[in-house]
Amino acid sequence: MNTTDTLIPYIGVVTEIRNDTPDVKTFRIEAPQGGKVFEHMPGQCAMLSIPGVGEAMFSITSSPTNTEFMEFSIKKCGHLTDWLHEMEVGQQITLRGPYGNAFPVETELKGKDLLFISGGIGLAPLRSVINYVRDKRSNYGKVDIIYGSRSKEDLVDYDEIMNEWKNSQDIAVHLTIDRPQEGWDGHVGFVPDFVRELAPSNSMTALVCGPPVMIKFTLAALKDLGFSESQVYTTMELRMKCGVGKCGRCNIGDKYVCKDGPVFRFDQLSRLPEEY
Amino acid sequence: MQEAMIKRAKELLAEGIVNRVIGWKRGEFAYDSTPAIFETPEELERDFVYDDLTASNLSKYLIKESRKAGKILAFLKPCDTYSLNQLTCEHRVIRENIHVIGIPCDPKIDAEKIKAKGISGILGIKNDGVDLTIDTIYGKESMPVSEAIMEKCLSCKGKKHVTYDELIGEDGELCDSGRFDMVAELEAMTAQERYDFWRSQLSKCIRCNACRNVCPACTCEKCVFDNDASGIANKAAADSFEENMFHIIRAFHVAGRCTDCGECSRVCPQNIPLHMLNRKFIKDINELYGTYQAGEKPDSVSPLTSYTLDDCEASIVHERGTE
Amino acid sequence: MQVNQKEFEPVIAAFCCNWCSYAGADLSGTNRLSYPSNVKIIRVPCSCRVNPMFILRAFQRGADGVIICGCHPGDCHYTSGNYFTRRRMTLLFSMLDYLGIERDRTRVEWVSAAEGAKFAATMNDFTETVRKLGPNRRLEDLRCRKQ
Amino acid sequence: MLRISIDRLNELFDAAAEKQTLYIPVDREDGGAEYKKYEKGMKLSRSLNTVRSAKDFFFPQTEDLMEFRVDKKNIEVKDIRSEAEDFVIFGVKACDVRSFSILDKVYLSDPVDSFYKNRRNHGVVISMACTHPAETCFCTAFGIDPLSPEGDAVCRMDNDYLYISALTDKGNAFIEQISHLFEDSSETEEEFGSKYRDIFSRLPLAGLSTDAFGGDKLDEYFNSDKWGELSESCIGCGTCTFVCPTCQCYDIKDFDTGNGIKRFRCWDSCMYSDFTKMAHGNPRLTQLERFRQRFMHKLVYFPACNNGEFGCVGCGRCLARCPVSMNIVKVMKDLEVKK
Repeated sequence: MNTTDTLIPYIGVVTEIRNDTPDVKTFRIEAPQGGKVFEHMPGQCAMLSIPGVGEAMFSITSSPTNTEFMEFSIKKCGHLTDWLHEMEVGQQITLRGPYGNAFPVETELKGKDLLFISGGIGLAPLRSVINYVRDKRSNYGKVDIIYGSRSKEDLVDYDEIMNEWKNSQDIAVHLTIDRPQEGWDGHVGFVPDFVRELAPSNSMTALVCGPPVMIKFTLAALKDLGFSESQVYTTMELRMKCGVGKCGRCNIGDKYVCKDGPVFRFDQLSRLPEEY
Repeated sequence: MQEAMIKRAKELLAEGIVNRVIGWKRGEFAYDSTPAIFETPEELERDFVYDDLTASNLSKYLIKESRKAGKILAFLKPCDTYSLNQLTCEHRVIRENIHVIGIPCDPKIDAEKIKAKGISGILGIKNDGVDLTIDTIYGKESMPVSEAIMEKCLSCKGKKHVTYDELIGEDGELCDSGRFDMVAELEAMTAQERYDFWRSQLSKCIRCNACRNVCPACTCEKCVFDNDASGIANKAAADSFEENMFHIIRAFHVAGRCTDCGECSRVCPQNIPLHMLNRKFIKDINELYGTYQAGEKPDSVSPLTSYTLDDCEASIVHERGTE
Repeated sequence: MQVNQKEFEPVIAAFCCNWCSYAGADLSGTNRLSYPSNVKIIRVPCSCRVNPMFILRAFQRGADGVIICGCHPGDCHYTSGNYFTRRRMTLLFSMLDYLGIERDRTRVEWVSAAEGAKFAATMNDFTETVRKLGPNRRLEDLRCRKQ
Repeated sequence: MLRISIDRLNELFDAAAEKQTLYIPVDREDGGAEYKKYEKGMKLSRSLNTVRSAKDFFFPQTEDLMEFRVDKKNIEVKDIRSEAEDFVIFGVKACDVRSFSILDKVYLSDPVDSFYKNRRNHGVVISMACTHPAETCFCTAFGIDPLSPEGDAVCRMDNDYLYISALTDKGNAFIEQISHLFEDSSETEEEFGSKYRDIFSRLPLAGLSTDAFGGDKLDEYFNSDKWGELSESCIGCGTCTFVCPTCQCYDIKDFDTGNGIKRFRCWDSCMYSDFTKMAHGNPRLTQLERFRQRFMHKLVYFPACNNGEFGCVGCGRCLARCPVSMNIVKVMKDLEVKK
C-alpha cells in the first residue's frame, strides 16, 4: 500500500544525551540522514518508542526554530522511561508526530507579555516555547520565567538557564527550590508562594506547567493576583496510545488531550469535568 | 419467599443490626436482575426481587462491602455460602461485618436457554414447576422447566448452607448431581478429540474477562494478565496460544479454591463451558489427594498449599490416561 | 516452498533446581556423559519456583518438551518445595492432557547432585520421546514460529 | 424489489461466494450465532443478532500493525499492510449497519486510519431488515428504522421470499453478479415494512427516549449522584465493550516473537482498571469513573463531537450479555429521573 499511516513511525537516532538531573535526561534526536525527523510547533508532542518495550507521548522540548535536531527531556518514572534512560548515543528509536495543538505563539500570544511558570519536569514543554520566543524576541513583550524544583540538582536545563536565559537582557528568570540547600543562595519555597511574592502584573499571559498540585495552587495564586482564567495556559498529560483521538483513553469530557490538547486555556479547561 | 426476605431485611434494618442489605434489584425484563445494595425499607419494597431467575452469586461483593462501616445483610443461596466460606478462609472478607441469611433455592432458570429455543420478545416468565409459560410480544410460548435450568444448577452440590447467621426456610441436604460426568466423558475421548473440543470452545473467547472478574475466587489486587511487568499481560488473544494460556492459568490459579459455583460459565457471553476446566481440577484433586470441597469449612487448607509425603508422582498422568 | 528434509530436532526446556539437578547436570558434564544439545537448561532456585506460566511460556516460545528436575522427595533444600511442585505439576500436566496436549511433552524427574548419569539418561530419553512426537503444534504461538 | 425464494438461498450464497469471500451469520451449537466464512451448505441463521457484532470485519479484535527488526542499535520498520481482499457481509441488521457509520466518524476522520479504511473499501455490506425483534431491542430510540437498514444493498425476508434492493454502486455491482437468480417482484419496501411495523411499537423499550441526552448535557450528568449506585454492581469486565458494535477504543502493544517485534493493536475497554493508568497515576481510580466514562461517551461526549449523533445503536447486546445486567437502558432511565 502506498498510503502512509500515522501509526507507522519514523526512525530517529539519539545523537546526544545530557544528564540534566539525577532522574531527567535530555535526548537529542535526529533523522538517520541528519536533520529533524519532522517539523513541529512549541507545545506539540511526539510518540517515542523502543520496539518491544512500549510507546509513549513526550513533549518536544526543543524549539521549532532549531533546524538541526529535536530534543526530549525525559524523567525516569516508568517502564518505558527506564529503558529510554538506558540508551546510548547512536541508538535508534522510533518516533511519530507531531501530535496535538500547540501554544498559540503566532496568534493569541503574539505581542503579549509572557509569564512562564513551571515546576520540575514541567519545564520540558515550556522550554520549547521559551526558546521560540527568545528567537523571535521582537514579536513578544516582557518575558518572565518562574521555575522551581525540589532541589538545585533537580532543576532541568540548569546550564541553559544560567548561561543563556539569565544572560539575556530582556528575560527575567526567577528560580526557587523547595528546601534550603548548601550552595544555593537563591529563593527557597514552593512555586505558587513564589508567584505570590513576585506578584507579576496581571496584564501578562501565563503559561503554566508542572505537577498537578503545583498547577492547582499556582492558578489560585494567579487568580488572587487578578489574572482571569483566559489569561492562563497549561498543557496536559494523560495516557495515550494512538495520538490522534481514536484509541479513546485520553479524553477529558468530550476533548481528547492528544488531539484537542495538550494545550488548554484554563477557561476552556474549567468547562470540562475534573477528571485528570 | 421474596416477601419473607423483604420482611426480615426490614426488621434487621429497623433493629439496627445491619445498615444495608445486599440482594437483587428488579430489572427491565423478567430475567435481568442486578446485584444491588438496599439501604431503606422503601428501596426494598420497590426494587428487591428474589425468584428463580436471580442466579448471581453475591459473595464477591462482600469483599468490598464487609470493609465498609456497619454490618451488611447478605442473602446467600446454598452454593453462595461456599464462596463466602472460602473468602473467609482466605481472609478476603471480614465475616463479622456480614449478617448472612441463608435462603433456600430451586433450580434457577436460564433466560439464555429460553432464547436458544428461538423464543424472543420475552415479557414475562411463569414457572409452575413442570412447565414454563413465557409471555412474549409474539404471544404465549411454553417449554419444560427441565430444559431451561441453568447449567450451574444442573450440577447442584446440594441445598445445604455451609455458613449462615440465620435461615429462612429449612436447610437442605447435599446431593450428588453427577457433576463430574461431563469431565469423565471428555477424559475418555482421544487426545485429538479433546484438543478439537477445547479449540472450538476456547477460540470463541473474546477475552472480556467476565469469567475472571465475576469469580469469587479471583480476588488478586492485580491480575497477572493485567500486569505489564509480568511479560504475559494481554488484552486479546492475538494467537490461539493466548486463549489456552489465559484459560489454563485462570483455572489453575483457582484450583483448590474454586467452590464450583458456576458463575464463570453463567456469565460467559460466548457460552464457553468454563466450569469444565475448573471441575477437571476438582475431580483430579478428589481422585489424587482425597475428596476436598473448597469452602465447605471456613478454616480448611487447600490441597495446593499442602502435601503428603506419599503423593503420587506426576507420571500418574501418563499411567492412568486413556490413549 | 522448499521442504526441509532435515530430521526434526526438538527443543527441550529443562527447569533444573539449583541444589540438585543443576549440579547433576554439571556432574554429568564433568563425567563426560553426553546429553543432547537440544536441552536448554534453565536454573531455578527450587523446582517449586516453576510457575505453570513458565511451562506454557516455554511452549509458546518454541519448546517441544518441558521437563522439571528437582531434588528427590524429602531432600529439598528448602524442606518441602518439591512436594508442592509434585502436586502442582501433576495437576497442570493432567490439565494439559485434558486439553489434548500430548502428555509426553511434559515430565517431572527427581535428579540429585550425585546422579550425573541419571541426568544424562533422562535427557536422552526425554529428547527421544519428544522427537517421536514431532514439533509442538497444539500449544505453540504461531507468531513465534521460526521462519 | 427483486426476489428469490428462500428455498433457494443457498444457490444465492454459492453464486456470491464464487465471486468473493462471503460471510453469513450462522447458528452455533451453544445457542449463539456468529459470522462465518460461507462454505457450501451453511445455513443462514434466523436469530436476531450475532453475539459479537459485525464491527469485527472492519475493526478486528486484534490486528498486526507493523513489524520491527532490531539489530543492536538499529531499527528497521516493516510496513506489513497489504490490500484487503474483497468481501461481502450478508445479513447485517440495521443497528450494526449504523454502527459502521459511527466507526467511520472515528476512523475515517483526519488522520484516516488506513488499516480500517482498507477493509472498509473492500467490504460490501448487505443488510437485512428486522422482522423479529427481541425485548432487548431499542434501535428506534436512535432514529434507526430496523425495516429499512442502510448498507450497500438491503434484504428483506419473509417466510417465502428474500427481497433485495441496492442502495449504492457497490450494492448494485453485487446484485449484478448474481442477478440471474432473482425475479422481479411487485412488493414494495413500504408494503413489506407495513406488515411488521407494529411489532416495534409493542417492544418493551419502544418508549425509550434520548431527548434528555446529548452533547450539551455534560454538566447535568457528569456529577450526578446516581453514578455510585449504578456502578456499584459493575464487575469491571469488558463484556459490554467487546460485544458493542460501536465501542472503538484500542490498545497498541508490542510482542517480541523471538525473531522480531510485532506491534499490534487490540480492542481495549474503558471498563478496565489499567485503561488510563500512567506512570504517575490514574485519573479514573475506581469503577465509578470507568463506568461513567463508558456511558458519558456514548450519550454525551460522542454527540458533542459528532453533531448530536449518539454512540449507541440500540442493538441490545449489552442488555443480553452483561454478567450483572447493568446496561445503558438502566443508566438512561435512572439518570433521567435524577432531578
